[in-house]
Amino acid sequence: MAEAERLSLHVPEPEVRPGDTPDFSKVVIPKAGSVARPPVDVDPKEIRDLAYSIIRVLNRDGEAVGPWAGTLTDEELMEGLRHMMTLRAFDARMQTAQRQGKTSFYMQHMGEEAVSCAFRKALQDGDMNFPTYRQAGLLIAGGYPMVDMMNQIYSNEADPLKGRQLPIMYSSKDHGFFSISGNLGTQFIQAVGWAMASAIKQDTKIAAGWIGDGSTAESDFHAALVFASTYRAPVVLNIVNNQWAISTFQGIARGGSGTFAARGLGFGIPALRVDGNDYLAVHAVAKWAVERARRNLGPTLVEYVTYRVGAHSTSDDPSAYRPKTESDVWPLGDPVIRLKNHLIVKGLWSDDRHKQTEAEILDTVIAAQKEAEKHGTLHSGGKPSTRDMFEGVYETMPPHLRRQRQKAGV
Amino acid sequence: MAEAERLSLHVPEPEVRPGDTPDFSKVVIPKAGSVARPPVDVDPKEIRDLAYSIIRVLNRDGEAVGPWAGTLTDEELMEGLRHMMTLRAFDARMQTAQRQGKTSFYMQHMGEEAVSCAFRKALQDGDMNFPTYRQAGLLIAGGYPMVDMMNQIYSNEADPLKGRQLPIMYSSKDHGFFSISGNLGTQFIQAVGWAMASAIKQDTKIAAGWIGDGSTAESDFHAALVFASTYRAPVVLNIVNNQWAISTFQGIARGGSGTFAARGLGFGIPALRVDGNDYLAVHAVAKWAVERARRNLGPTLVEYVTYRVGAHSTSDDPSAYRPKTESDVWPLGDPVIRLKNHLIVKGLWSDDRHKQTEAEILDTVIAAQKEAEKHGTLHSGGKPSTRDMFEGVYETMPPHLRRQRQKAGV
Amino acid sequence: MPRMTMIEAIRSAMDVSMARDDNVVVFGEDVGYFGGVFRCTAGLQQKYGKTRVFDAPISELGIVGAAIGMASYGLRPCVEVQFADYVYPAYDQIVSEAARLRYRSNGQFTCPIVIRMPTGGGIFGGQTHSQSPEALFTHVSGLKVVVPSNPYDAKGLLIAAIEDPDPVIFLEPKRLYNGPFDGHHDRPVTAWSKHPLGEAPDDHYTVPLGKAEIRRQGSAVTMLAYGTMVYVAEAAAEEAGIDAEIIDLRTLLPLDLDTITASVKKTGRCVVIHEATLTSGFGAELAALVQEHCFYHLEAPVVRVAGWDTPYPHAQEWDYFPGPKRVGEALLEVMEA
Amino acid sequence: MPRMTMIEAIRSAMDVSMARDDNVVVFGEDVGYFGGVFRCTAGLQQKYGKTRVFDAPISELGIVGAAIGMASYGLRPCVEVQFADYVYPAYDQIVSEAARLRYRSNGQFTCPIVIRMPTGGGIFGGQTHSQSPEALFTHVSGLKVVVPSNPYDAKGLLIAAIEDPDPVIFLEPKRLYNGPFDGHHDRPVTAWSKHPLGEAPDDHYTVPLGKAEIRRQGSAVTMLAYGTMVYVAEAAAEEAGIDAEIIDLRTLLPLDLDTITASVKKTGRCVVIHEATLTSGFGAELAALVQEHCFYHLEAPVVRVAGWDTPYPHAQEWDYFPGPKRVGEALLEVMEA
Ligand SMILES: Cc1ncc(C[n+]2csc(CCOP(=O)(O)OP(=O)(O)O)c2C)c(N)n1
Ligand SMILES: Cc1ncc(C[n+]2csc(CCOP(=O)(O)OP(=O)(O)O)c2C)c(N)n1
Ligand SMILES: [Mg+2]
Ligand SMILES: [Mg+2]
Repeated sequence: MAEAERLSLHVPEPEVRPGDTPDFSKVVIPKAGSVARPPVDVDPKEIRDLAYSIIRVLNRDGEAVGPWAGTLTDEELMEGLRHMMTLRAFDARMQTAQRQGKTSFYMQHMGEEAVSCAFRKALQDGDMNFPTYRQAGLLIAGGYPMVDMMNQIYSNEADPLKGRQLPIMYSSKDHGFFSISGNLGTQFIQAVGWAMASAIKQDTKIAAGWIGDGSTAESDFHAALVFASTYRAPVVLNIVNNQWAISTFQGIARGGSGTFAARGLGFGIPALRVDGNDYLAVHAVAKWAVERARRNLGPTLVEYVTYRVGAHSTSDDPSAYRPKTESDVWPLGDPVIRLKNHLIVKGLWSDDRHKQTEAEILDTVIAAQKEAEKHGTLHSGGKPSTRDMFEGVYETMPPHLRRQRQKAGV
Repeated sequence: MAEAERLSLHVPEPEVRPGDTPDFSKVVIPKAGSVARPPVDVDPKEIRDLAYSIIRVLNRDGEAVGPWAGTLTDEELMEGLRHMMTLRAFDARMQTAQRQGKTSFYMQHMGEEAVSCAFRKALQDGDMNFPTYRQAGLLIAGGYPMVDMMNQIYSNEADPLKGRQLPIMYSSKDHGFFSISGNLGTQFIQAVGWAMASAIKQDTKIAAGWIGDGSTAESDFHAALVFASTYRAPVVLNIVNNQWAISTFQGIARGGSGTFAARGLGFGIPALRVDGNDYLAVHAVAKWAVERARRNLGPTLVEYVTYRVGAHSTSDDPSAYRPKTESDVWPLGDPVIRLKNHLIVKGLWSDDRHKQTEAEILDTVIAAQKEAEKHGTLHSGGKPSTRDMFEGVYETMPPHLRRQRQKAGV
Repeated sequence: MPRMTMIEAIRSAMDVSMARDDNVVVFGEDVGYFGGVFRCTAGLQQKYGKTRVFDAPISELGIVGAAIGMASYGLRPCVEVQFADYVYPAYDQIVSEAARLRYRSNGQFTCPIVIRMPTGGGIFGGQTHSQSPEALFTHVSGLKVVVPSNPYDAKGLLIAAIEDPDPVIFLEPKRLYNGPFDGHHDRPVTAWSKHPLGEAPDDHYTVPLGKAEIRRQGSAVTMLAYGTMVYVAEAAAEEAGIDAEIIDLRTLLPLDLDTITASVKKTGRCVVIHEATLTSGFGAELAALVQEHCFYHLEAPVVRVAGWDTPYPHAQEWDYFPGPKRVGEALLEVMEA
Repeated sequence: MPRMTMIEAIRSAMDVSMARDDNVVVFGEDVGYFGGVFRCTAGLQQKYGKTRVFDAPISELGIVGAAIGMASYGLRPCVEVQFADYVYPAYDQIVSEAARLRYRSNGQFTCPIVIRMPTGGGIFGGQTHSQSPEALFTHVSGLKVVVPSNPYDAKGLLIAAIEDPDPVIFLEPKRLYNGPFDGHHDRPVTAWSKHPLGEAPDDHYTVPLGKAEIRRQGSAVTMLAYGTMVYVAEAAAEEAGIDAEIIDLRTLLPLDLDTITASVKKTGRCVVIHEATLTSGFGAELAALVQEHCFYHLEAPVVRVAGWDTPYPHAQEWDYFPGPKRVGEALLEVMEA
């Protein structure tokens, strides 16, 4: 058999690696305002192209343009900026706290702040998110106290989760934030189940599932699409495509499909791609999808195109697998700067005001941190008790656990 | 909140249930010959419509028409008819044997014979199928001795699988037939792995995965599409949509997507639908997909539109969940009759010859059955030994199993 | 009292629970219109409507994952996995999610789900319709694991499981669905209609989780069994003419250790029986516990009789199955020790 | 002999195996270009090319399922699951497919795969980076289960596993990657470069599967341990001043029962130690076997020291971990019994 007729394995590789010049010229970015906004009850068949485009609102000049613009008031926009700035400041402090040994582990959101902050504002109280570890913006924008987040990160005596769970794996039912699992993907189908329950009870609440680009390869992603499609569950299924899954570029999970949003097409689920670094676009698309769900029109799949600027986690060093300056050339820019510029263009904001706000926010974060540290950090100060370790496995402690607790002397 | 604004759960239901008049008028069947035949190296984006159509070759008058016609010689067509008739006769005998208590369980192919019989003829020796339990045509058309199939069904002393596996869960490496698992779906990703191995070794062999409509909901289906898409594995991924998964109609697994083939679109995998009751169409599409794989162009997803005429298995009675006469009105007819008519139209066949062939085949099947029964049936005659039960768990029996075998006194 | 098969008892448990609590929902493969391949849910969709009883796609992961989401909303899903052999695709959702949700969220979210599944062999189901995977769940903190052996218990335990605030794995020995089975496969089987435990009230009652039941009082040896093996134990003891005390564990996790140790301290001997593969089966935990808690009372090693360490074979089903003969040999072994 | 950390030893095992056999391929999440989050595969892609060492999508099911297909073709895949805590999505493929393929096809198709995964706690990894799921595999006939405790063994066992004709679960105690750890988390840890077992040949050698190793000869009590717990056992015995015989099991399935029983018959006492949750852990099997085979030699019940029956907590890591103090108490308990 001639060599030419022999098979060979295709293994996708990113365009560039450390040492190469970063290059996103192959990433096609449609002009802001250029993608049509269909009615929410559109036949999914009519909008298959939205799975291959990118919905954008903010243009290069910082103006909000096109049919997806206009979902937010001036006050809401300023609040949005504040949320993103808060999340960024929070991240920076906690990243440092981890380096100082105050906790075991941290994961930041740098570059992705718009996604969760803007999405939260499209939800109503009572709706439920099933997040991954990179959507703390849902909590910040949802009014969850920062000090509680920190207590959880420090696993201290005031940790609402009693030291049982890893840092940043928050849970707050009251804030529509389902307990984060360390296992990728699992929550996606659970979001669909929650939404089905709401529909079974003829309630009005909807759910949102969250998953990373890399994690779409997990089985739970498929189960979620199958169930959401079959039972038309009132759920928004969010894929945060930040280009990386630890060291693995998105091409490994995406394969030959072009986009992650396209995964929805085979299920008849409307699939939209959106500029994840554009607070206004994220909000507009989220609002559209939430309205579809709320009006019992079924699920929507949304892919947020963004970029993970920081390391995967405090255990990771991305310079080993991608050019150090890659984030600088990311064509969708920085979500905070873009919203800031928009507010300046609108005459609502200024550089000075921005700096001042930054300082105010830092004060608030530091104050929260001081408050939290009064209750201890991972290796010093107040701790959850050994008893807490034995509680909560079941509602009522069964005899064998009681025996073990006794044996442990607590 | 007004009632109108409340959510409700959508639970898909088949159009008809027992007592109703069967009705397939909503099933859109394109005219034979009407679907274009793209070159095998077509850009998958260009042929997305093939996932929503049905490729057909045999028209109502029994003629082979259109661009997909002409992949088989007269001899091959006659051989194909013989294979399907053999499978049908085999099924009838084994179904009866089960009723007579000669085995515990049987599953027949009635109505679906064309799919596996024609597909096999598009493969080469050395290629590997990862089948479900409803593709025995791969063995019949691949020359696997019927008596070996029967020995396996009877779990007798000549059972090539030593009585370890359920009836009909065949395995024949030499015939390109991977060991059937009783667990749905698992083999789909294995087929992709086998194909990747062939590509890694720069071999020329390709793999074929098989799955039922209902089983596409399983996780392994997703894993298979992800891996096949990413590594462009030389594999043909076959979905046999026989409309039912035990008592569950295909709408439960398919949800809102219209077709199962459409699942491929989100992966950039070419997806074709084909008339599964049309031997010529199945062969033509299989040949196209096999050629793609062989030429290292990557995976193809094929949905065979067919109908499960019989019960799911000998443990099932479909009259409890679908109209008894539903199969009579199935718009794609019967694969045996359609190929027979085609041969008659071509002047290659006649009713008499058909009857005569039927009788000959029955004789062969009966002869094989007699031969097999010499080696015993499940509850009488020769049996695999208790020793066989202990062998083959590992290549070398570890000490604990040796102790257990001793304890069992064998 | 009305007579019921185990299937009817299980159906009645769901029926009673759905009637009492709107939040109970039932779904799984083929459980809706058709009523399940073993008919355990027959008639429920007609009675409670298709948004409370419905067919699911063939995705055990999806069924359990969706149930977890529903439970966190406030429902009480009671889902069916068609055979215990098919639970593995859902294993991650069960182990990593259902079992840990209460703990990791400090009780903000809970997971009151029941996962029903037919278990065990004896029906020539081969390796994929015969498995007994209980030990793969008893190792998982946060789960409860129940195996009933008769209609009365099945109904009472299933209602208790549905009302339980935590996730319950409910394993239904399929060989018992229509009648008790003592392992003598070559003899006719009695139907539940002829058996005292084939009686159960039509309405609501519970059998508490975590409590074993002494099926036969005896003084010579303690036999620990559950599900089908309870009847095998009875047959073996009778045939061997040994005055065995037979304990039907009913719940494996949490385990009724008090009843077990009281009995073994009395008899001084113990035989543990299960259908699942021996190594790392639940019998290992039982033997470990018994020797730990009754060491000074034991006159012989605790002996385990179990399925061999092979996949469940088809033709050799009765060589594999730990029937009365093998159990009887074990009884003699401990009595003579 | 060259000195190696456990990571280097594991990498060397794959390197040696890939050099000797073209059919060995390596893949998993982040194992290709980057070389794995624990760096176990660093440099291999450069050396053997990206069709033999590559990144996989985040689908443990897909990784194992594809490996099974490859193995049935004739390759010998050695795949990585990033943490043992994430193996459950692949559980069905392992239990229903890899473990049974040889048996159900009567040897026509076999499954020589190795599934490597970091296991165990001690790194403040919380419930999803700390688990020890070995008992969920030892119950599965058809699998082999290996847990090395030092670089020399890790390399030799991994080469043996890759060359083994059957599927092997290879659990790497991540707390040992860079040095032995005796459970005294508040004391500095020695590096492998200072430990006698941190030496291993550069080239090919094997440590046979199924053979335990006596790490310390002793006459007072037998301690059964594996992985990290070997060092905890050593520390506990030393601190308690008890002349314990410490057996490093190395392979859990198939188990080296002869070495175990010979030791317990000599010492008359036995303590079993593991990190995994107590109930239905592998210690249950060990205790059950020891009491069965050494009953008349035992002077005290076999005692198990293990993780508590809770999920692995974050803040309370050292309350959960069965460290030298708890093991020491168990030693005293059996000695005084
Ligand atoms: C089931 C499972 N497998 C593997 C991991 C290890 N892991 C943690 S994060 C991660 C990458 C996830 O990438 P992506 O989904 O793109 O999310 P991102 O981190 O980029 O937000 C991996 C492999 C895990 N947590 N769970
Ligand atoms: C993992 C798993 N879940 C459930 C089953 C039980 N089961 C056997 S066949 C079947 C229906 C399969 O339907 P489909 O995939 O459409 O194939 P068909 O029988 O129609 O050929 C079910 C649910 C199984 N064998 N494996
Ligand atoms: Mg990512
Ligand atoms: Mg079907």
